[in-house]
Amino acid sequence: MKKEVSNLLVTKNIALNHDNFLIELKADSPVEQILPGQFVNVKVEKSPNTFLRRPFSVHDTYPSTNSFSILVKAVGDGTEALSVIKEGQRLDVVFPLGNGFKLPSKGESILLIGGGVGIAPIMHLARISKEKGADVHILLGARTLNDHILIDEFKRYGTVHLTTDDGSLGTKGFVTNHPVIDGKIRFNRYQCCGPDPMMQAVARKAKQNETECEVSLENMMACGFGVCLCCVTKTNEGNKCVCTEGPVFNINNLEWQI
Amino acid sequence: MKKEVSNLLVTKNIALNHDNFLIELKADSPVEQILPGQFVNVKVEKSPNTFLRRPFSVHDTYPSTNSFSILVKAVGDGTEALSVIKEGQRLDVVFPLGNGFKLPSKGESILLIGGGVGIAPIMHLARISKEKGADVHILLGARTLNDHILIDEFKRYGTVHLTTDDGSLGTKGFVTNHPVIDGKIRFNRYQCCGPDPMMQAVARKAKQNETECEVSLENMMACGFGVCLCCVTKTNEGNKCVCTEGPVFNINNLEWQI
Amino acid sequence: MADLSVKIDKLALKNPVMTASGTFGNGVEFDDFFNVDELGGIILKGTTLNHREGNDYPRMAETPSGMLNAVGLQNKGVDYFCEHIYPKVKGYNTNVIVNVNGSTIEEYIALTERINELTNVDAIELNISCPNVKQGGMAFGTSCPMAEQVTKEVRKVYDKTLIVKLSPNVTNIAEIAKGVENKGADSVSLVNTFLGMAIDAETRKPMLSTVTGGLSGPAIKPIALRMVWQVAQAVKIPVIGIGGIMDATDAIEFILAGASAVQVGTANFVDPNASVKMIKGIEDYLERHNYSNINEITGGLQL
Amino acid sequence: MADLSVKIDKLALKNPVMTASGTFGNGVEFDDFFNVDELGGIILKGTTLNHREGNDYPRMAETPSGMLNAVGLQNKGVDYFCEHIYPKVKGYNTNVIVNVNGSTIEEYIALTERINELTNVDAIELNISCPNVKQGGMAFGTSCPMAEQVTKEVRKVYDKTLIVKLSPNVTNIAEIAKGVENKGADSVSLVNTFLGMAIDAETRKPMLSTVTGGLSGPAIKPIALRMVWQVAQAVKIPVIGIGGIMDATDAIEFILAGASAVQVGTANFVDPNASVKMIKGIEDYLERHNYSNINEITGGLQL
Ligand SMILES: Cc1cc2nc3c(=O)[nH]c(=O)nc-3n(C[C@H](O)[C@H](O)[C@H](O)COP(=O)(O)OP(=O)(O)OC[C@H]3O[C@@H](n4cnc5c(N)ncnc54)[C@H](O)[C@@H]3O)c2cc1C
Ligand SMILES: Cc1cc2nc3c(=O)[nH]c(=O)nc-3n(C[C@H](O)[C@H](O)[C@H](O)COP(=O)(O)OP(=O)(O)OC[C@H]3O[C@@H](n4cnc5c(N)ncnc54)[C@H](O)[C@@H]3O)c2cc1C
Ligand SMILES: Cc1cc2nc3c(=O)[nH]c(=O)nc-3n(C[C@H](O)[C@H](O)[C@H](O)COP(=O)(O)O)c2cc1C
Ligand SMILES: Cc1cc2nc3c(=O)[nH]c(=O)nc-3n(C[C@H](O)[C@H](O)[C@H](O)COP(=O)(O)O)c2cc1C
Ligand code: FES
Ligand code: FES
Repeated sequence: MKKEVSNLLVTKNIALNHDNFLIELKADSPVEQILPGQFVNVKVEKSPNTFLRRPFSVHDTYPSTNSFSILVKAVGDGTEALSVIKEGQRLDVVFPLGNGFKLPSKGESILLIGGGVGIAPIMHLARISKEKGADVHILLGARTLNDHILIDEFKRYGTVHLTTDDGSLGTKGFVTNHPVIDGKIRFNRYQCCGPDPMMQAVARKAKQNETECEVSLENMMACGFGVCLCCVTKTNEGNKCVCTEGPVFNINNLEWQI
Repeated sequence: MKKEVSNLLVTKNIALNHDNFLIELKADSPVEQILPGQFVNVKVEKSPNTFLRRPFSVHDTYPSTNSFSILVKAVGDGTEALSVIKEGQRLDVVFPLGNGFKLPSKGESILLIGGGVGIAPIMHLARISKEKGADVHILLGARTLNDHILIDEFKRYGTVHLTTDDGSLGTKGFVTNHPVIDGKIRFNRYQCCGPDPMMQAVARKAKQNETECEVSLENMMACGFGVCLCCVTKTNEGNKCVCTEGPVFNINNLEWQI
Repeated sequence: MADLSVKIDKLALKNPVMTASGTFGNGVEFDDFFNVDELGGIILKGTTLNHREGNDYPRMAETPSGMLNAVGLQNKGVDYFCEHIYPKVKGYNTNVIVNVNGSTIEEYIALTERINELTNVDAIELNISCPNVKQGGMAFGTSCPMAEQVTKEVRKVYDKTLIVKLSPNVTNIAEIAKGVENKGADSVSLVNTFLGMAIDAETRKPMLSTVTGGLSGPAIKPIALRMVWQVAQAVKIPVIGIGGIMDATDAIEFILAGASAVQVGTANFVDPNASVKMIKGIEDYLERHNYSNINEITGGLQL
Repeated sequence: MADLSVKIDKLALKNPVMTASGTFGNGVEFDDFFNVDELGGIILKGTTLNHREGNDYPRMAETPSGMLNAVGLQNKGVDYFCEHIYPKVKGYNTNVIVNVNGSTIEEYIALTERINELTNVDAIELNISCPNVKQGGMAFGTSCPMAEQVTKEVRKVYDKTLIVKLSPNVTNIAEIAKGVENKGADSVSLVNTFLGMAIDAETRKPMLSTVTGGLSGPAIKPIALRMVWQVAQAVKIPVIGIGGIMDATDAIEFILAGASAVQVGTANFVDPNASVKMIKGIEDYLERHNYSNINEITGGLQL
């Protein structure tokens, strides 16, 4: 799909909890072609400390209304300004960006792992994977019960497994402590988005279990479309731009010390 | 009155026409001590191109509610951001600043002249002057009928005379073309706020008519309280800060070529 | 419609808007957004003789109205450029300019000779002002004798238009501009980034892997504009203005200060269409002010 | 509560927060807002031997995340200072420092000698970096030999703490810092403003009566921070960080980069209480990070 800069209409902004916001945007072009794992780069207006755009994964697409959503966690000035955007306002968005996750073949079993706001692209990936006929398992980690969001929505597309750091919901501990990851099912692939330490722990599990593994990186970006070379990660073919050759990487290509 | 930096509650924001907004602010301290002609310096949030505060004359004070108002004309990013501020929001304001107009003695006849958004401080001055027992005449100039605002309010405090550039209301031409200025009444004082060319024309009339004349300047300001020395105007005692030794000056002290 | 065309030495530009090296990739990344041929010229990403991996991540930090970068001239070297990138850009119907970087004079020369072979490269921009490499780079741009020497040597092997890109990290930029003019530069472009730094107070670590990096964006515009004004008064060759140019108004300011053309850098990140929108904006300005030719306002600051 | 006190040569500061010359008037203008005694020190408005009217209006222009000024050292001269201003400020229970300006070495000396007579002035800040005067000013700060010479001569007539304020408009600020250290400076403060310029595209006129002026505010912070870091590594005397410091986080960044104390400038215009709030913010930071003394983080950047 051709990249574009568009002034998109905000059709919804739903506060999921105190710091997570689901923002729906109506595009002019068909959104079927946005791939799970791709991201968008948003200009934040009226936020004096937000000079560059801010990147967000596409959370899901809604082809019937030419819309897609992003899941924004308010962590700083830019995301806070976005969190209060109202239905009817517009956002200047560059999209779609990046490569996207590998899509499963029919009958494959996949484990999609999301931690924190890293669950954002997992929804889109889960839905498309289910449509492709995969056996979809979704493992979500959060700090506490109250940080878990969108569980019912995820359940529509696969079997949901949960962990919390404090044990208030699901298995206590990190996602890698959850039994599903070492359980009966031999997954064809782990696909993961979350904080770096979590993705590295998942990558270690993948090595142990000899399972293919993709991770989605969130390096700091200036442009988002491959011209500034600021967002690089080390790969076995040298520095690669996370914004164009990622954000999704097969862990075999990364130079992670795991 | 001691200067203060306060986070004031916006109790009203009324659009008077497409570009003039009357914003009412509730203070914590009694506002009786704000003098006509004094101004306030407002921090504009969420406006990336507005780094410094923006100065506005006090339009009027409402002692019974500890409130005062400013009249904002939207001319750039900062004033546009202010124009959409909502009741219930807060504004960080430094006030009161500057010296203020000379107040009349009982029985004096004064002509208060406002052009464009320069009418802002004239309301406060008119009300207080009437309270002091002066014979208050108010001469207001604007481009067209539609640019004239608050006429009924001004009428409460004095005899209102109007001019428009295009003759759509009142006398056609500039304020200095209005017959009242050369008419029967020998004014004790002209007091004027508006664009520089208008104030200079008024100053010329004042010289001709041998009438005392005060003008309120709007030099660009960085601090507003006398520490940066950016806002100076030439006087016969050298450069003076408009923010502390003005904004109101007797034209006899200014080095205007008139 | 006003005539926007300008000349930089032998280079004919259909309009004064170019894009700055390192902020426009190789142009092709913008094909999705607009027709790159509409621009006055494009300066490709900084090229070196040999492959360079650049600096470690993190390479950028946002700062008030600007950003720091520490890319460090990541590129695949001139051989790769000639084989893989040149074929993609040589068809552009706009001036294609290569940004040339060396850590020694010999490297600058060798690289220039290679680029000289490429028919459709209309000019080189000699980057003597990169703050993000350990060797060479800014050292050439902050010493007048060194700037002169590299210009002189490169001039010997290059006949097409030679633009020298100046560093703002100097006491007297006009002196260096005059120096390179004397040694044969056809034009000077300025400014490159300012050496800056950012610290994360919470972690107590620098925000860039290299500690210091190059500051760009609107934050630097007032300083860049002053330097362009000073240089334009000091030299006779055309000056290309760079530094925080975000829109047509900014571009006009540089042109009034004496720039014959401008380069759009960081703005490309904030709005991929910034450069092409700027052309339209300049047209509108000229029309509104009743000028028929952009040259009428070049250096037209009213003192 | 953490110990915030720092020493700058003989000067004991109760905390590292001072206010920058030309942005704090004579301190008394802030009496309405807060108790000036709470500050580590105040640097008074730039003083010259003779009365100066300063430059013509307009003297300021807003720029992205910053401002340009062209005040030009307007002040009533040292006699007036001694007679009318000193009596008002000598009672402050904080370090009162006079910012000393000359257009010749003789003027610097004569002025310093006068200030030396004032018992309650604890130090002078030798301003060799004012970009807004035609003679002297920045010329002293952009030439290493001149900076050294003026420092050396003033040192001869002044025994109290001598702070030299450096210009950022140079290729190598660390070299100049070392130079003035060698000639007897007790401390260096940096940076003064960057020479910049703004143009009104609509009127085609400069925004300042003087065409160029001094850039300050957050826009310059990354460059100022880099310079403080470089200078702190080059000299042994205490460094005072200045440039775009708006809040406690900014102050901490300068301290981590090696500044013993900081000066708050343009922030005073945006929020008259900025400096005093900063003290509280630094306290909170130290507490949050379990430090008991500000010195524990001075120069504590983790490389
Ligand atoms: C490809 C990609 C996809 C992303 N998807 C999502 C998403 O779906 N939902 C979501 O909420 N966030 C996502 N992020 C992270 C999001 O971009 C940052 O949280 C945001 O840019 C912070 O902006 P701010 O102005 O609120 O915070 P700032 O004030 O700029 O920073 C606040 C904190 O966030 C950190 N931060 C800033 N930028 C980034 C970044 N690019 N990556 C990681 N940390 C950063 C800063 O270091 C700082 O600690 C994604 C990032 C990338 C690169
Ligand atoms: C003492 C004083 C009292 C004032 N009282 C009022 C008032 O009661 N109501 C009102 O609407 N305005 C008043 N002004 C003018 C008001 O401060 C400016 O219109 C405002 O600062 C513009 O801000 P902006 O960000 O919207 O415009 P900008 O984008 O900053 O500028 C837009 C245009 O306004 C001009 N401008 C900017 N600042 C000033 C200034 N200080 N004075 C004059 N022109 C300026 C600019 O040159 C530019 O042409 C007063 C100014 C002063 C100094
Ligand atoms: C990410 C990035 C990479 C850059 N790479 C180069 C480069 O390779 N060669 C060069 O001469 N300048 C390079 N520059 C400098 C720009 O070309 C330009 O001179 C500078 O950014 C100032 O302009 P701006 O403020 O419009 O960005 C780079 C700038 C940025 C932000
Ligand atoms: C309006 C104004 C006037 C100034 N006057 C002086 C001065 O008289 N002497 C001096 O040494 N520095 C002067 N400065 C420079 C400041 O002290 C400070 O070095 C500079 O503004 C950078 O700090 P900031 O970014 O925090 O403002 C002045 C700055 C401004 C903005
Ligand atoms: S963010 Fe610019 S290349 Fe990736
Ligand atoms: S605005 Fe600072 S002195 Fe008047």
